[in-house]
Amino acid sequence: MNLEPGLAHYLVVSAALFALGLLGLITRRNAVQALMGVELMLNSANINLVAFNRFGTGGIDGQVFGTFVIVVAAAEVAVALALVLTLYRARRTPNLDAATSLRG
Amino acid sequence: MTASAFVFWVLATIVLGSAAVVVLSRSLINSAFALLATFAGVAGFYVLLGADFLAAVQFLVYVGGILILLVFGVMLTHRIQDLDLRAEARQLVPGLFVAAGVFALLTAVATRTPWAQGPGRELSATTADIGRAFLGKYLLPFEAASILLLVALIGAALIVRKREDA
Amino acid sequence: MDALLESLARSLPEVIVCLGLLLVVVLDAAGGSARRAIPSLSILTLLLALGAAFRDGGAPVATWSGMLAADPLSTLLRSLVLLGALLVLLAFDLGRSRELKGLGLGEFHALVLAVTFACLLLAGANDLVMVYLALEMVSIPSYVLVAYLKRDPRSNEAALKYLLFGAASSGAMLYGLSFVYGLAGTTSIPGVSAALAGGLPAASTFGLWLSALLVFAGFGFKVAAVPFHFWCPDAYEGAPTPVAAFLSVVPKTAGFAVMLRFCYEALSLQRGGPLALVEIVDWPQVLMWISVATMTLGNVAALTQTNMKRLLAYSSIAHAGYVMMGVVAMSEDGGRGVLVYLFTYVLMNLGAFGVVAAIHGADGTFDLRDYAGLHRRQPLLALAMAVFLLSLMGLPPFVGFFGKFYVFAAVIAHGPEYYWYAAVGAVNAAVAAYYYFRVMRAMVVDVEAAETPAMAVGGREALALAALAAFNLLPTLAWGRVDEWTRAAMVLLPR
Amino acid sequence: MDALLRLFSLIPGWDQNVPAWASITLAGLVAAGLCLGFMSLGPVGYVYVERKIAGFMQDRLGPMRVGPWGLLQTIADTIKLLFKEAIFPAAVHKVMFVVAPCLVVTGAFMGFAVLPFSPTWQAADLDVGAFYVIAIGSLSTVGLIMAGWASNNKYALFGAMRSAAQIVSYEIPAVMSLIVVVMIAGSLSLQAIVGEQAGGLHNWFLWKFFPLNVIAFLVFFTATLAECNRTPFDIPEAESELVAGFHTEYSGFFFAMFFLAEYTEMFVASAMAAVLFLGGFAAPIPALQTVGGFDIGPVWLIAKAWALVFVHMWLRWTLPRLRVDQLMHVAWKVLLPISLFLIVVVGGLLTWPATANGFPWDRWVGWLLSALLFVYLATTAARAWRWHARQVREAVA
Repeated sequence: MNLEPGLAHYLVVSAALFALGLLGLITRRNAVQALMGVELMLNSANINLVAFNRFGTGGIDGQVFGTFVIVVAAAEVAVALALVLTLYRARRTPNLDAATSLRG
Repeated sequence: MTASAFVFWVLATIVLGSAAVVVLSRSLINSAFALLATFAGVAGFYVLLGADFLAAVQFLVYVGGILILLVFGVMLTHRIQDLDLRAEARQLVPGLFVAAGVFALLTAVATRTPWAQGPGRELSATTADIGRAFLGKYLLPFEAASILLLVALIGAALIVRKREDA
Repeated sequence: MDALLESLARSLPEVIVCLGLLLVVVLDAAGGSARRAIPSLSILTLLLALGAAFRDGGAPVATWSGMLAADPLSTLLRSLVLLGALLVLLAFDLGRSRELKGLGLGEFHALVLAVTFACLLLAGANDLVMVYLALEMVSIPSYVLVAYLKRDPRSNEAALKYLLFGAASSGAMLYGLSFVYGLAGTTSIPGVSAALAGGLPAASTFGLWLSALLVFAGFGFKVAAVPFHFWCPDAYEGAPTPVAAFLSVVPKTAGFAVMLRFCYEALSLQRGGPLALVEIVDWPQVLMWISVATMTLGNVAALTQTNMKRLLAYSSIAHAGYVMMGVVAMSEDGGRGVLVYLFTYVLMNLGAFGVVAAIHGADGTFDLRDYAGLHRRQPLLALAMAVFLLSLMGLPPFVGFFGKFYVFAAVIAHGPEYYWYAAVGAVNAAVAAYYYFRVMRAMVVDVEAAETPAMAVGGREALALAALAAFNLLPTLAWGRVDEWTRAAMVLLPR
Repeated sequence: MDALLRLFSLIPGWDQNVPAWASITLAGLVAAGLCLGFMSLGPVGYVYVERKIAGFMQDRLGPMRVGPWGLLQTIADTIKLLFKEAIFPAAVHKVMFVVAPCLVVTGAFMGFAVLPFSPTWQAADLDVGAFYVIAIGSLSTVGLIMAGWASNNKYALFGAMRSAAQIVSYEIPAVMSLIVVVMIAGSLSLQAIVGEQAGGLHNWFLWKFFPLNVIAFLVFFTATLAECNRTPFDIPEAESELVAGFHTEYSGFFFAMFFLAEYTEMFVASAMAAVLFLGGFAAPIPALQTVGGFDIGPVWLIAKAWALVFVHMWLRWTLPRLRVDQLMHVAWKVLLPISLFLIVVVGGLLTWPATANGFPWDRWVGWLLSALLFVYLATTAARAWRWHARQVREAVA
């Protein structure tokens, strides 16, 4: 096994991070923890972007893309936490199972 | 094993280990603080990949912003005296299978695919380049992102505001 | 500097909407009597932007250093987006809405303009960065709009579900986009296309497949395609009706815009003639199955709904399946089918939601069973609803027919191997007819005269609905213009 | 680190016998050790000075008993503190209770890594230096929240949450006013920022676009004051409301760590202000830069930083504490608009040079906008004064 980190190493780590994020998103009942799963997914995609930028054709595009991803994540989390807080106010629990008013 | 390889494996262990804690821990607050290690580890990856500016952004926004927001979210949605906040999981076993499948699939793609080859970006300072990109090639997304932040600010304030004003 | 000025000139609609948005925010913050100007200001903004979008007729170029494409396709799609947003603001009497009573309207208009702005960007997005950013810019204000009803916890829950689904699918899409970037070494869509046209080693097929699938997750979420549709009925039910109407047309149009551009430009090759598949990745096959599943599931689920908003939500899912037929056809005609369908869908779906909102405004109900005797209580409303439903069904004199006609024709023209696909579509249309007729039957069912007080509908709403009903018929008379318009729009592909 | 490496190579045979990675590691460790020593011994002096200043301002003597003029008082106190038992209340979350102060200290200490003491005395000249200092401060915030949470005490938790909210809010005006300097210098590297200000007092960024940068400096200083949780922004540890804030449950060595972190943050923030606006290690008069051929840049930087630390202390004993809503008001409605305004104006002045198109932009536009800014500040101050007067009247009535 080649220990020297190359592109594939980063991609595998990012794949594992993505899988963990997905696991958190689909198995956690708590909305905040589901959000943490989402953040892990976004981080994993960002690792990909930066790694491709480093080992690929150069330029700076991947890193700029990554910056935009971070900005979007911040905006998304702000709105998401506002929603979780409101859910908590109405139901006194942040668990998604409690959100049952809608037939889904 | 060179120094960078050593750092890589240490970081990979930190990132994946803490991410596993984030996802699997039964205590919500442990998850939240494990996320700190994940974010910091990812920032370490960025440094290792020569993206110093992005690493600083990651630290500033993820650790200084998003993580603190999430911790606030945890604290505000629980009775604060409970030290161990239980967060139950549902369908953990099927979830594990799905995640393992996704991981296998992505790993297969990651290792088998011949990615675009090129000279790569040598490890050099990126701040000036990123600044030029923001105000040059990426001017439109840069400005659009500011609109996005404004709207998210308005929206979040609107949602949590208790008072219904006419 | 000249490039910047040209970009600004070609993006005049975006600039106008953006300035309007900022002005609305400022006026809302100023408070007092300034707030009363907001509704007219946003309508004026959209009108101006629509005018600017119509006037844009320059040569197809990539503006903003390749971020946006200013070509006839984006012009037409931007016009559709603006038309949808404008009709939402005109057709719904927000000030008198029962749902929105007591909630400030300043933020509402700001958010609608923000979504519209993002949809305009999405309609022309020509770079993966722009695709991702614009898609999220559509999503985030949409979550807030769904959560607008503060007194109703369902609104908040719907928004939370919408957000979690959205975050998951956009995360998946981002991962796919990062793979595309890794494969092509560039984020620009023409660049991706060029890289793929250069011929990739066979080993990358699997990677490309997976990337395409992941990217489709994001697009599928925006257009509410199965299996990314779960948010849709909940979000429509929890959201205020005008928001549901808005979400069902404007972001959907933008979602199809980006899907069309990504599929036809990045994932297809044009070797001097008709579109060809890139390498061995048979994405139309994937989209076809998604499309079949979407229309079937949407229609079947709609059969048993009694809440009108949920019914229209499932119907809108089914319609997404039809629109996708045009993308799957992978031809110029298919692309035109998508455009025509989207155009007609704006007119008919907004009308249907408008009637639902009007009835809720008068009676406070979304339940289909309460529609009984509508033809007696408010004959004009019933008539308008009948027009919209027949149009949604796809019956000939109404515009809805043309949408279906174009996409089915495009699919059939593709060759015998798609005949069964068209047949599935046709069966689905028949199933859909059943539940649309169910609504109509409910409206004309007679109930005791004592239970049928006349229903009061605001003058503005009546006018808007009458106009929309007329628009469901009128274009038929001058179809040549519409046909020509869409034909001109699909000349984008020479690169 | 460069200086250390050069020192090492002065040792005969060093370059031949010691591998490069070893000398780099050693240099890094020595640099870190120097900073750590500076940082951990600093508070001994600061506390003495602070108590003396407090005494003088309140017309008393301050510590006088231990040693001449009480000089040994803080040393005695420190020894007492360090030998005190670190109490772990029964209900605390053990791991986080210990990790939290470490995080806070780490966050404060890591700022030292980029502080330029002289062209060569700098641990690392990062390309993102100024940004790094701000980013690394987030670690302290997370540590504070962790401390508040782990203490399992509502006063601690409220203190921590207030503190986090305050730091996050004030970070924005701090970064915005920092951007003003970054725009002028055209670099985020602290070395480059200081380099632009070399050559005497008149080159300091404080005077650039007078009086715009003075305002930027005041905004930055105020914001960092709040970020250090110092009076008048010390609500997170308001004794009358919250006992001692997030460190209520801490005692002994762990309490000392929070103490250390607070004084270190104070020093780093003041040194950053000195670097950004007061020329950093550059002497006010070029002739004073070297003494006997030896660069005394570090002395200048430390002197400037200490002068600002003195202002911190001075303010503490002069101004009353703000209320939470007033605190947020200051951050979002006063400092943030001012700093945004400054960015626009300074950016404009930089883009259109003084005589572009034969028009003296800086003189006309710059002064006009500055006048507007002053009008805004004056009206804000007048409003605050009127409000205060009304409060007093109502209290009397």
